[in-house]
Amino acid sequence: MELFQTILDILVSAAFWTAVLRIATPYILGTLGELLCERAGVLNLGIEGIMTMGAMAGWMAVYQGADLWTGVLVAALCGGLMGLLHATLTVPLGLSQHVAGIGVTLLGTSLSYFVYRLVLPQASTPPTIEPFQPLALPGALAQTPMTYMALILVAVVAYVLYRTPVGLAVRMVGENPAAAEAQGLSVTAVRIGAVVAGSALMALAGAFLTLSAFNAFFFNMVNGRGWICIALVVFASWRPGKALLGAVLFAAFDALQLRLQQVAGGVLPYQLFLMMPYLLSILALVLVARRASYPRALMIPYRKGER
Amino acid sequence: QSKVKVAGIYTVPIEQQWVSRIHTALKAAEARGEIEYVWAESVANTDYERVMRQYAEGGQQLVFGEVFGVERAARAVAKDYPKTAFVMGSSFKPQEPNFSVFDNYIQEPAYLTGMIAGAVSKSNVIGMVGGYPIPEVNRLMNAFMEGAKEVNPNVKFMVSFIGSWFDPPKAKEAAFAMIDRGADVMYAERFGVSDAAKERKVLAIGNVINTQPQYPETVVASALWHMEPSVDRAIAAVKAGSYKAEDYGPYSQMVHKGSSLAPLGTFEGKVPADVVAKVKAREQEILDGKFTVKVNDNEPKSTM
Amino acid sequence: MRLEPREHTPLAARLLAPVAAVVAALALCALLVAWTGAPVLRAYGLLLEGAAGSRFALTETLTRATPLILTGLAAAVAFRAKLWNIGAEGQLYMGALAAVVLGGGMLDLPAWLLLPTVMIAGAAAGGATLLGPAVLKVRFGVDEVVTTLLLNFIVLLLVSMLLEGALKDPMGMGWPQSAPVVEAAELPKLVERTRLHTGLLVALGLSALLWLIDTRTIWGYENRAVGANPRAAAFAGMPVTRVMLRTALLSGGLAGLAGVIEVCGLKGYLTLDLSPGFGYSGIVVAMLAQLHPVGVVGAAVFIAGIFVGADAMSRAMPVPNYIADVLVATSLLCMLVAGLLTRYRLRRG
Amino acid sequence: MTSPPIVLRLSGITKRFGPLVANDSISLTLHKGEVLALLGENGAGKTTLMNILFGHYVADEGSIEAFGQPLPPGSPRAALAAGIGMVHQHFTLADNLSVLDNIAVGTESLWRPRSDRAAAKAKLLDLARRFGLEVRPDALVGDLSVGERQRAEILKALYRDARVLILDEPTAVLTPQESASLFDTLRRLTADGLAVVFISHKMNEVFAASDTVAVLRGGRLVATRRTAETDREELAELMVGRALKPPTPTPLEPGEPVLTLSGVTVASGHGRPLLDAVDLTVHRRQIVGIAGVSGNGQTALAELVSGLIHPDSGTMALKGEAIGNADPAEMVRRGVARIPEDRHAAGLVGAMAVWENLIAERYHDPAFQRFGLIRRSAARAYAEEVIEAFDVRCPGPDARTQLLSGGNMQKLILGRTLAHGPDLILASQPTRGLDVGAVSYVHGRLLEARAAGAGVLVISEDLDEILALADGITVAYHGRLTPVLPHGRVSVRQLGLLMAGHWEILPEIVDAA
Ligand SMILES: Nc1ncnc2c1ncn2[C@@H]1O[C@H](COP(=O)(O)OP(=O)(O)OP(=O)(O)O)[C@@H](O)[C@H]1O
Ligand SMILES: Nc1ncnc2c1ncn2[C@@H]1O[C@H](COP(=O)(O)OP(=O)(O)OP(=O)(O)O)[C@@H](O)[C@H]1O
Ligand SMILES: [Mg+2]
Ligand SMILES: [Mg+2]
Repeated sequence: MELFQTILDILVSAAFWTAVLRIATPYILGTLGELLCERAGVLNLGIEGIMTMGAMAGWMAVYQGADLWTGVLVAALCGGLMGLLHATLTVPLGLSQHVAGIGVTLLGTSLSYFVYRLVLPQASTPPTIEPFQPLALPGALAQTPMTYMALILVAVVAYVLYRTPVGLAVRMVGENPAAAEAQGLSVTAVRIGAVVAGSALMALAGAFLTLSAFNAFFFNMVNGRGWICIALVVFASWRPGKALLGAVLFAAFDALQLRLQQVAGGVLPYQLFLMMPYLLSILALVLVARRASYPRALMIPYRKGER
Repeated sequence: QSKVKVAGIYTVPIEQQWVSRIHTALKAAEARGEIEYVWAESVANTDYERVMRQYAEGGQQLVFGEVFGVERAARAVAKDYPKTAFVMGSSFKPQEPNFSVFDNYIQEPAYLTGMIAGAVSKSNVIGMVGGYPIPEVNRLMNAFMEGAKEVNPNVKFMVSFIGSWFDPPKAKEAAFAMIDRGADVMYAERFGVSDAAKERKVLAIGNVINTQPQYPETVVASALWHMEPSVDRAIAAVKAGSYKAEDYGPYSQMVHKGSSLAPLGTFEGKVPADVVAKVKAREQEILDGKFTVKVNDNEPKSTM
Repeated sequence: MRLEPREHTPLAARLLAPVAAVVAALALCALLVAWTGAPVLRAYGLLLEGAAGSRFALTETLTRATPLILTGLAAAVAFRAKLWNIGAEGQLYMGALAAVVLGGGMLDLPAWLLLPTVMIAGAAAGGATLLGPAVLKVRFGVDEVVTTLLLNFIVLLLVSMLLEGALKDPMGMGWPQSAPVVEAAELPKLVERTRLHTGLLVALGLSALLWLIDTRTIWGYENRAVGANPRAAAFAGMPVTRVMLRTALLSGGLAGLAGVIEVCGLKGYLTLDLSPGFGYSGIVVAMLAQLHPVGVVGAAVFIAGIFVGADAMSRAMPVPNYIADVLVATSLLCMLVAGLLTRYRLRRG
Repeated sequence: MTSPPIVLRLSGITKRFGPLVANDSISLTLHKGEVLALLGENGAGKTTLMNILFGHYVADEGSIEAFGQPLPPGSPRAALAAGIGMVHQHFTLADNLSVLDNIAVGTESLWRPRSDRAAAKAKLLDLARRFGLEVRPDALVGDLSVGERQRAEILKALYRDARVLILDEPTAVLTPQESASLFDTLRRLTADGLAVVFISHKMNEVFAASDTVAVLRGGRLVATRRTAETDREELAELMVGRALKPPTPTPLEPGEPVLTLSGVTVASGHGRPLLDAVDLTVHRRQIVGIAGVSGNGQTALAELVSGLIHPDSGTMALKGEAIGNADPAEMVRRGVARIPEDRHAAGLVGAMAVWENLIAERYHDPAFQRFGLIRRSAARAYAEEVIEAFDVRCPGPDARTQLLSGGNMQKLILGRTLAHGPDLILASQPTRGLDVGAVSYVHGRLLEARAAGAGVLVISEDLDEILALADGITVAYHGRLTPVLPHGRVSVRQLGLLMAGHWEILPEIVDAA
């Protein structure tokens, strides 16, 4: 009963929700990115590596003297490049999306570490930068600009997907590439474009960790956040609005867990709380699998002129 | 006389506070021209034994590292290479003839920082964020808590562990959560905690390394660890051919200059003078052997 | 340019593809090595030496290859049946968990009985872990890529919870680690004064056995048919669901066994960092081997060698040791393309 | 008389798929307002030619001119821009998107900040009204009937102001009545100046709708004729390359029943059941043909008899013995030979060897395995026999099945199933995609089996096939089956009406019989 009261107290506090949005930001960006790829029919398991790349590249740019927004841009560009690699392998060459994705993750992570260590070989305390500072908007909870950017991007991605010709093209290509081609669209170009853009978003998720949430780059920093985005996309039934919801829900569990740990006498093992989002995602999967609203061409390579 | 060949094997990157202390001490010895130093970082525990063997095979005379996750294997390797001196971070006892152990026994300065923290806290709530509840973390946290309680019996603690050694954004979140619940002094066991304190304009206490230069407005005091006494002692022993297995733990204590309370620096004058006096007195008592800080390896718990 | 399917893939091309991929990867990574300022050829020479240049290097490479063979087989077996098991990492930990629970003194059996028991239990635990996603796939059509991936995290959290709770070693000085397995549950060493243990023989034996099953038995026949065309297999009267579940058990079991063998052969107890991503590397191994059970051995040794060699090389040269993973990743991507070129030819227009 | 201007000119189009020459230097012209029927057997290369014209494929040789301008190869976009629209043999629509989205996609510049849906909808509704093509712009394509999808496909082309319309077998999935309305539409379009190429296998449509006929055979253009100046016999001979002499069934006295369905219903999960209280009996020495437009329950019926699905209510009996939920293996054991409708997807495992496919239904037989180990040499020897007996042209039992031609794949399946003297044969679309030689081979084998005492159930969309083989015919509509009508007592017109659901005429047919 007392526990229930504590949870309630936590849930109604504004500080809690500020924290939730902050924790949610990388998930929002990563999920949006993955969603964009999958809407075009390409599963991108490279997300973990692309996020690491974004975290490293964005930070490194700022460390070398660029300003923060330039860092964000550099991260996005690097992410886009990694996306281009994944897209080249999976779209025109039609290679297994799972395996190529795993390869991209491996490459993205190891290359980031390699470059970081090469550039900063002898650091005995982690070099830091001056990160984005929280910015209180009137009537809003104070967040760093990247969080606001993530929220805006949800709206932008939703708008693009549902209201613009290019969004329709992306959806069509993910549903039925042959039909898209018959309408004069280049399936290859649209898919590559979507994967590159999606990967850029993933890299932003990584950059948030080093430019907003923290001020240094660490090995292993992404810590599985990318994989969670893969699940969140399914949880969100491939819709940007629901992706936001899913990310926030996930973050809320994490934030709650951090707070409950501090309650004297510690309640349940914190691992149980951390497990909840994963279990919920699997449950969500079972439910959506029945409704089957997934992009029909997901994971199916399309090679022009082949049957 | 030729230089002693020394190797370092670290399971984490050399940025990590704990490892950085060993690395820095060895780098200093290298700079003095006493040793030839090679090192490997981010060695997974699975690979740790191999790297130990490679260095031993490769003719390294003295090997530093941390074997918390690979005690058994590491001790087996030491048996296989009795001519190589191993000085390893470990929670256990040394092993004849060549396996010495050390650990960050810096509970003394941790106690002193606790005293300062207890004094500067206005809300009487102190937050503590750790990686995992292991002895090297627990004993410092416990000493810190004891110290705080000495000067401020009303002080309450919040403790949480983030379940990772390397997730600064997460440590930062945990710290935010504590500050939200009223903590105005943060015990920064992990990277990320001082950043939260700085952002919320509360105070922080450093651990192992001095982070005040990075957070001049935030970090009041730090309990510093110095590996130099241990490192220099081992190098000298190897050089003299008198190396034997022993517990280097004591050389992390204040009497041996293995640890210290960082100077107040930017907080000079901002900590009440009577407290500073009290801390100074305790420090002297510790150095004189009149006061011992209890080593308590049990997991600390929140008290509110 | 476009791709046109080949009617025939010459055997030479199939055998040459991995070699070509590796050479391409080495060439690509030479750029990175050169960037560090290290002499490329010497760096690669040191790599080779570190991987296979001495008895010690060889045993280390084989030691590291052992779990990779098993996770590689796990991935190969599953992928052949188009069961996309990305969860070998979690299954490995489940196997390891079973090993420390049963091998930690709970069963008082002689070694010849205890070891097989622990292995079977570990395999069963790994198999059971994959059975869940497999059932969800055949019953509800839930995509197993996501479920197996998610299970990795759930298992890791479960292990973490147990290591900080019920399974925590009272003698472990507070570290999140299990009590060690008893001596009777330890795999004997293969070569004195090295880490190489008899787990390697288990892995090699299983690889040969799987190859025999694959080519000579009804089981393998069914597996191949279901993997290549489940609809046709079902139409012909093969028990597709059963084959799928069987494959899941087998694949998960192999990964679970990798966990057992790491615990009983190498580590002795369970920690959260038992596996530096063996489950994921298994996928790379399987792909390099073109999903062939015997090829898996070669691929695993190759990847282990790259890792061990690059690690040794990075200590002798100013090349960060992360080059090992870069090399492995590049090899995988090159292998994907090389594999494609054995199945397709490039044509203009 | 001056002929109208040329809108399209194909010159010397050649296309190879590996060793196969799908199009062999084909040249064609199309005039404004003309309807050109493209005729040819399965695999003659019709679709390939149209795919080249539309830019899906790139020709190895040859060039295309549209409205006097050379058409860049390999770009559907360019083809659309040049005013060419195509309705594909298999619909190219995304089920999860609305009709309007399907039609409008790709018509606006991709970089417009906002789709102008209102304008698009207005334009679509206007077109629909003008050409009498009723649509629901906001419905999801997945919810549409086949006829509605067809209309959506045509509107897609019109929406882009197509001046040349390609229709690839547009009537294959339509009822005769829906086809009639389609040809109505085509007449309006041609009156508007549109040129049409349509591909069909149905002679009557060719004569009803076209101005010109072009006949392809084995990738070559063998003839072009004014429709008014040719006749069925000539076209058939041109298509096949020789005069046709189909095998003729000798009348036989049917024996006892081998397959009996009574009141069998198979639910679909939602909406109309796949099979709705079906009664059907097949006797020994009898071929029963099931006619009907595809999508009326034939697939479910075939799966039922194959053992893949089970009745939700009603009973199925084999040789008088009720069978419960028998699976495919059980059906094989009980003497059912099953020829699947899609030999690539369901019949054979292409990646496996011929011998492996030949034992796929009976690998548990001690002849082929011992203690779970496959007796490879025995299996190979058996495969050699079947290859010999069924005239399967292949390099040998170890050849990968993928490499066989369609006809030989079908012979392989026949060999696998018929070699064991079955009691009941289920043949789904047994000759789909086969050339004439193979067709008469398959028909001959089925008739042989019938003579040997088997009961045969033939499911075919090809009415001619059914008329050629069946002793009794039943028509599938909305999951129901008419009673078996004796061959010869029912006219093609009546069958067409039944296929369209006009079952009110049943009593008069049954009475007459
Ligand atoms: N993408 C492809 N790859 C390989 N072979 C192909 C491809 N497309 C068509 N073919 C082959 O080319 C030949 C001509 O096929 P096409 O589809 O043009 O025939 P069609 O005349 O349209 O037949 P149908 O009446 O069955 O539609 C066939 O033998 C077919 O198998
Ligand atoms: N899963 C389903 N859910 C709902 N309706 C379905 C489903 N499958 C088929 N139908 C509908 O049920 C009817 C019968 O379908 P069935 O596939 O058995 O016919 P068919 O003639 O063999 O089809 P085809 O030849 O096109 O494969 C059709 O109207 C079809 O649209
Ligand atoms: Mg065709
Ligand atoms: Mg059908």
